[in-house]
Amino acid sequence: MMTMTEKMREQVKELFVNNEIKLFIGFEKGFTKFSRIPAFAENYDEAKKMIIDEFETPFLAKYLIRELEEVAAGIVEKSERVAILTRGCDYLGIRRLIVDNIILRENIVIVGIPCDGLIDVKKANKLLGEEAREITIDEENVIAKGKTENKIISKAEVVLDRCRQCIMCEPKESDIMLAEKTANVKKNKDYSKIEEIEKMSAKERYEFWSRQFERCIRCFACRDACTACNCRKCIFDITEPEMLEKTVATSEQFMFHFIRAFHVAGRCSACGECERVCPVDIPLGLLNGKLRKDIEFLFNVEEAGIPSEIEPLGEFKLDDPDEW
Amino acid sequence: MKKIGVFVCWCGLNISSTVDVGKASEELKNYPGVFYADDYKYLCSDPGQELIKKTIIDNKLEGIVVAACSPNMHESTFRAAAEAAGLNPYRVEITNIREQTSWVHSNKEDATIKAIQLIKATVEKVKKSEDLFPQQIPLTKKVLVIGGGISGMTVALEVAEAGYPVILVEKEPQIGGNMAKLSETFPTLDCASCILTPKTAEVGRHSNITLMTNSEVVESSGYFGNFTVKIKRKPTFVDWEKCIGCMLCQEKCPKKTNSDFEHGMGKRKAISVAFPQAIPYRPIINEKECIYFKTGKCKMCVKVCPVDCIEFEQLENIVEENIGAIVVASGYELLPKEKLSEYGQGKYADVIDGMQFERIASASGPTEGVIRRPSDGKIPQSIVFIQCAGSRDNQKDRPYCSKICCMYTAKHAMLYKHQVHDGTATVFYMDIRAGGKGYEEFVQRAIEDDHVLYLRGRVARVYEEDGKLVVLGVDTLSSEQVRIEADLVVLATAVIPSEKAKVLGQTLKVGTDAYGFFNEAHPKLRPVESMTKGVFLAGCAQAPRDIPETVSQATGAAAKVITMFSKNHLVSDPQVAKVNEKICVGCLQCEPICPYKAIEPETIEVRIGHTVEKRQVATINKGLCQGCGACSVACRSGAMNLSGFSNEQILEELKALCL
Amino acid sequence: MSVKFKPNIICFACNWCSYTGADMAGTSRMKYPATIKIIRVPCSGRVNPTFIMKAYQKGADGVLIAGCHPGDCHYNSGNYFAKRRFLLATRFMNYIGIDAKRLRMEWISAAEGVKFARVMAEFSETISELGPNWRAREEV
Amino acid sequence: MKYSYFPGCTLHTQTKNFNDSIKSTSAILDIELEELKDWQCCGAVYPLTTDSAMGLVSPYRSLQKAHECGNNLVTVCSACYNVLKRTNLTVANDGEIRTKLSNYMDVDEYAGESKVLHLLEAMRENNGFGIIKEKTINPLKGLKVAPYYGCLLLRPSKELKFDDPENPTIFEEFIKSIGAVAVDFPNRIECCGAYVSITSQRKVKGASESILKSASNREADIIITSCPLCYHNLAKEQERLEKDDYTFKPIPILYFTQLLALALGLEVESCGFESNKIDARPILKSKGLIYRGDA
Amino acid sequence: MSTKTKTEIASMIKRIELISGESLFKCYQCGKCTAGCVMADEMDISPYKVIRMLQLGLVEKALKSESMWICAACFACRERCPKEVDLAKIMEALRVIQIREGKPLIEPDQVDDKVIEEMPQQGIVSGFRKYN
Repeated sequence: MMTMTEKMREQVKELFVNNEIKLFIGFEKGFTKFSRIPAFAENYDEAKKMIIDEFETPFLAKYLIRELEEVAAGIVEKSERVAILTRGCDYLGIRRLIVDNIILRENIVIVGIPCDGLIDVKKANKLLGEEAREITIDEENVIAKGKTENKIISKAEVVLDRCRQCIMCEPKESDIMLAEKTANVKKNKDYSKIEEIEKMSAKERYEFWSRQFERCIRCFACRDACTACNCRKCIFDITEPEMLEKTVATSEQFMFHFIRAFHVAGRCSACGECERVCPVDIPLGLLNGKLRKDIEFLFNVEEAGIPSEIEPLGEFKLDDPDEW
Repeated sequence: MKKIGVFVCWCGLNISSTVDVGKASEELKNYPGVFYADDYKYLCSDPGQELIKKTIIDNKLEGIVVAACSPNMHESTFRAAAEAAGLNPYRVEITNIREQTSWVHSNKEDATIKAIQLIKATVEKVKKSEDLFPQQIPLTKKVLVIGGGISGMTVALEVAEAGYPVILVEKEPQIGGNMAKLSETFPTLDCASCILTPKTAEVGRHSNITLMTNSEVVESSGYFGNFTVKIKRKPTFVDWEKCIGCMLCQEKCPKKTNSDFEHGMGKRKAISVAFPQAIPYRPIINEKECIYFKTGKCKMCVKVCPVDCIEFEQLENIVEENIGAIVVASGYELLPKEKLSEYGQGKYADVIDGMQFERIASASGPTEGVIRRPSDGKIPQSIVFIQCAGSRDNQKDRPYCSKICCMYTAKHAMLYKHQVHDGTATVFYMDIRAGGKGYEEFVQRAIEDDHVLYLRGRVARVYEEDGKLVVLGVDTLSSEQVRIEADLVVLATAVIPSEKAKVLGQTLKVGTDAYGFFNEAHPKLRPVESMTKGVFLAGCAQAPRDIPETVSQATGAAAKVITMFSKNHLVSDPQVAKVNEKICVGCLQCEPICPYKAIEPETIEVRIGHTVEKRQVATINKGLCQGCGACSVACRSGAMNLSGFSNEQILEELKALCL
Repeated sequence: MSVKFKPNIICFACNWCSYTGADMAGTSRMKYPATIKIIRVPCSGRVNPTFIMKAYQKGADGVLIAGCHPGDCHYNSGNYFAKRRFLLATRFMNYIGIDAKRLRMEWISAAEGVKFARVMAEFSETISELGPNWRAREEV
Repeated sequence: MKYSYFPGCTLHTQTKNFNDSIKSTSAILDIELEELKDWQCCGAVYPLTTDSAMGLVSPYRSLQKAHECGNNLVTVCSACYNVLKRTNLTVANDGEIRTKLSNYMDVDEYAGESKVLHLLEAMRENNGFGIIKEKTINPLKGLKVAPYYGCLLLRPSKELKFDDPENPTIFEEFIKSIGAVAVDFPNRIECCGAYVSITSQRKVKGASESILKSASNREADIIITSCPLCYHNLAKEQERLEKDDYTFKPIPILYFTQLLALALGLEVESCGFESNKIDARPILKSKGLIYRGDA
Repeated sequence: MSTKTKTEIASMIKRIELISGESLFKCYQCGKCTAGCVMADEMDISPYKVIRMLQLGLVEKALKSESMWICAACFACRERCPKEVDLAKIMEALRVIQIREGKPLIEPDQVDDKVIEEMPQQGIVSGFRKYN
């Protein structure tokens, strides 16, 4: 049987040979053994280096803005298309961009990958007790090779936290699917951490978030990584009106995180990329998750993470709850 | 830094007794940006206004704050004064230190502190104010009236009389609508055609009215003052220009068919005019029934026509019209009997609805006004009227009251009793809603003088047994079950909007409620306007109502149109939304929020360096926007803003108040 | 050292109902604490949740949003959108540690001068009990 | 088509002729009915209270079992149909009750995935009436049959979706397919008085009598039903009418499958006419539909 | 005269609403239920009136009535009710309240042997489910 990587190469070759795409976006090996970084191929040869495996990867959807914005705006030929490797979470990001009229669906070739959740190398290392030299992954297990001993760990134990809360295991629709298998990771809406915070007293909550926010260096990586943050000019970069002042103060951090979270309220698709890119590990997912949770609860939305044409805050029902 | 003037009003003792106005103006003098500050006894008086004007001119002020009474009182006064002094009126802001300060607080110290803070905040707001200019919008002084019933005709006549051209579009071949089908009208029992015919005739000959019957509006674009509509003119297969209305064709046509106008109670020819007083009095061929259309033979009408006006090959055509305002008067229909399975689902010939009863009671109807039952033409000896047939019924998705049934049922029962003196008429009702001039008296007359039996209760079932209709009802006042054997049952079926109302709503971008009735702009204060500016509502298109109410509402709608047309161009309030195209990403999340559909996507071209970039942004139709600002909150980047209440202004005001 | 805490409360009032309701309270000479300062907005739907956060940051102890009763909005739907936003915002602010009691939303019609005065008095009392807000407030 | 079959208590005891005719006719019509193993009483009435799930236990068990067999469930008794179908809907829509029931009975959760069908519905689904027409050897020409629906087949219509509750047609279709004439009598949808007769037959007099009179007014030769309780109440009322009202001519009441059996050409003896309270054979004979087997 | 206090009555009403899952206050007494009820003739209080009594707080009077025992739960009322009130459920609630208070309509030994013998099993089961 062909591996997904092989199948991808075959498909990409065909796409380039038939002149169907100008660019293919996928992953290649990064600087360390288990890291994966985005890769861009303008022809088949360049695509040969790309791989698909189950190590943690960055989010690709946002690169589509750079590649396709001009096409969507009609500056460049409409026919130009970009193919992109797409997991369920990427798909939601792509949908977000389409719904927001940033890019056009017809310019994208969705190359779908079913996904059971990606592997957190840090967790594997921890279980092994040292930095793994080699990690192999099969259907159910992860085998981490250490200096002297190997450890077989069940996949479920080392899957990334964000993948545990996955709301879409494979793209809902795709142009090419690289594997038939539907993912078997169960949808697991887990708001338990948020509920824990909710149970704290106001003071505790404030102190908790102060501790988190004080670390923030306002690098805006969370914003840059997010597909829901697709404004032409971010409100934080605008000086008139000055929503966010430049002072380094707790209050400004609160302001920043409040605005950021609210700007993705009803738009966040729970991909977890903001949390992944945060250099100081602020649990942004707990902010976005709270909003999703409340939207689902208050407005009777089944899954707030799935982009819809009209956002939850862009509509209302006459029987919305009355209690504050 | 702008030069700002501050005027603090004493309002006699109204303000000055609780707020230390002198202290306030003193303190404001030293506030950054304030070039001039003073207090005065009555700013709204002529000398007060003169003071303001003079100060603006003398000091070349770039903005002023008037701390006085509520802006609802004198904002326009002070803005006008500023304008007279050459200052853009939107650079004037009012601080409310009377209604919201001096009158509601008793501690002078607190009130003064608050007043000062409020004034400072307003100064901050004015610093961010901009010149705003009302926009002039051109206006086509021509109105489109959709629907040729009593409401549409009323609007058309009123507007035409005022001297403006009217296009009246009616989907049927003739005007008159539902009212033309009525026998007599409550509460006076005067004959409907007697009062309607003069109106239809006037509409037919009025030089300002262009009548387009057998036509429908299929497309609409533009905005208030400047709509472009496309009207589909369905083929009549008769050249109406040539036709002289001799009706020989109708006489000789060999094909009889059911008449829509008679609601199944009577017949018509395949080529015919619906009724003798129809306007225009011109025949139309029913394509589905005509023998020629079916078999290619016959052409009897062609043979007899003296002016050679039959045109079998006529096609529909679309005409385009530029108009300034639209009045929707698309009327109503009755809930089909087929929806009422407990009352026979339309399978019993002698269970009829109110409109069918009107036809058999009408002097010009199929029975020439003799009330005969449809099945065998017998005069019914026992007749049962069932009110709320489908109305006030959640099961039938019509929880509303149809409003007219109580009255017309009383009328029906009366008409019946006037004809068949020894017959029995029974009415099942739930509540009698006879709120109107002479209405209650009318119902009482039916009960007292004509001995119509009113039973309070709903009917559970109607079925046929031994050639009689059995009505199973109840009289809840005596709590007795009632079983009546009737010859004829009349259902007062629910009033529902015209079948095509929803589609028409979408075409005109006017919202309808869950049932298809058009939504008014405000339930109390703007009942004849729709949410879309320049589109007005009249008659049952908006909600069920009777003739007097329809006529008053139609007259109101006409007045609205005439008011609009009385100006040479329209002026829009400049305090509306605006888009910063540099920032707008074109995601259009603002679009669904706008209640006026004033936001639309637009492709703009921007030059950046050497390249011209095209991209989609949101644009505001300043004619439609009413300035609520809901869109500005939906905009994450702040590209959408509201003039007069901009993000900058509110934030500055807020900061100053928080200190 | 027993200076009574005087809270600083910002009230966003929609021009058509609540602002006019506030005028009504004034015309009827009803009394309420001077702790409340009104910002006039065209519609409660104009109020951006960010404004509230900004208010806390700049020193407000409580924020009140007053709009037309559901179904009475001058712009038909603005208050419904506002309701959604603030249902969410209140919970979210509470979640990051700012007491939900400090934010209140009320439907006050132009005729409800009495209600306006009562709500202002009540809310002022609530905030006085809660004491000054230091959370997410800028250090001066 | 293969279905699980739920006969219900009465069909297994008092009205064996109903059950037998179902089995013999469905075999001819290629409707494979596999009787559910260890079925138990459906409870006869669907519980109308919200605060007790006990009444749902028994029907839930049957439904769950049918689902395990992988088939849709067919039942014929109107009461069983009403209870099973409504229970099926309840467990499909109400997760809380579902969990409660499964925990209580310690079985896998069943969320109403299978369908509950009345035999008539099963027929309607697969062009059964067309097939019946084809396979009818002995069309019951000239026989005026009054279809009595009763309440439990039709109502609540929003849940059962069996037919139009005021103007049902499925029995009429059936009657047409066996070559007989359907008598349209208005009271076919009214209640016979149901279980109230357990306290006193007198109390259901009014209800039952009007049904019978309504059918007799329309000169029905035979009344058909699918509910043993309706059958009982109507038969008891006929007994009384016969005694009190000498003008009243009793009308034989049959289960609809008995007529079906006859039409499909089964032996008269196997149609179970002998167990009916009023013998239908004389009238059938007078219409020339049977030639022997009269008692 | 009622022997119950206002709060007791209110709690009984609430209980009826809870057991039946129906709102009593939706009913506007159009009488359609009664108009089509085949058993109404036998009842001492008409079906629509039973609800009216409950709306008025006359719970005891309603419970004393025989109507609920006459109701055959044929759902004709529910089928036709314009306000979508399930009267059969309210009747059931009244029965259930009586039964739970130990006041069933019949005890097994009160039923005539002949009835048991003649009645179909389905009838007997439903009779006892409703009345005991």
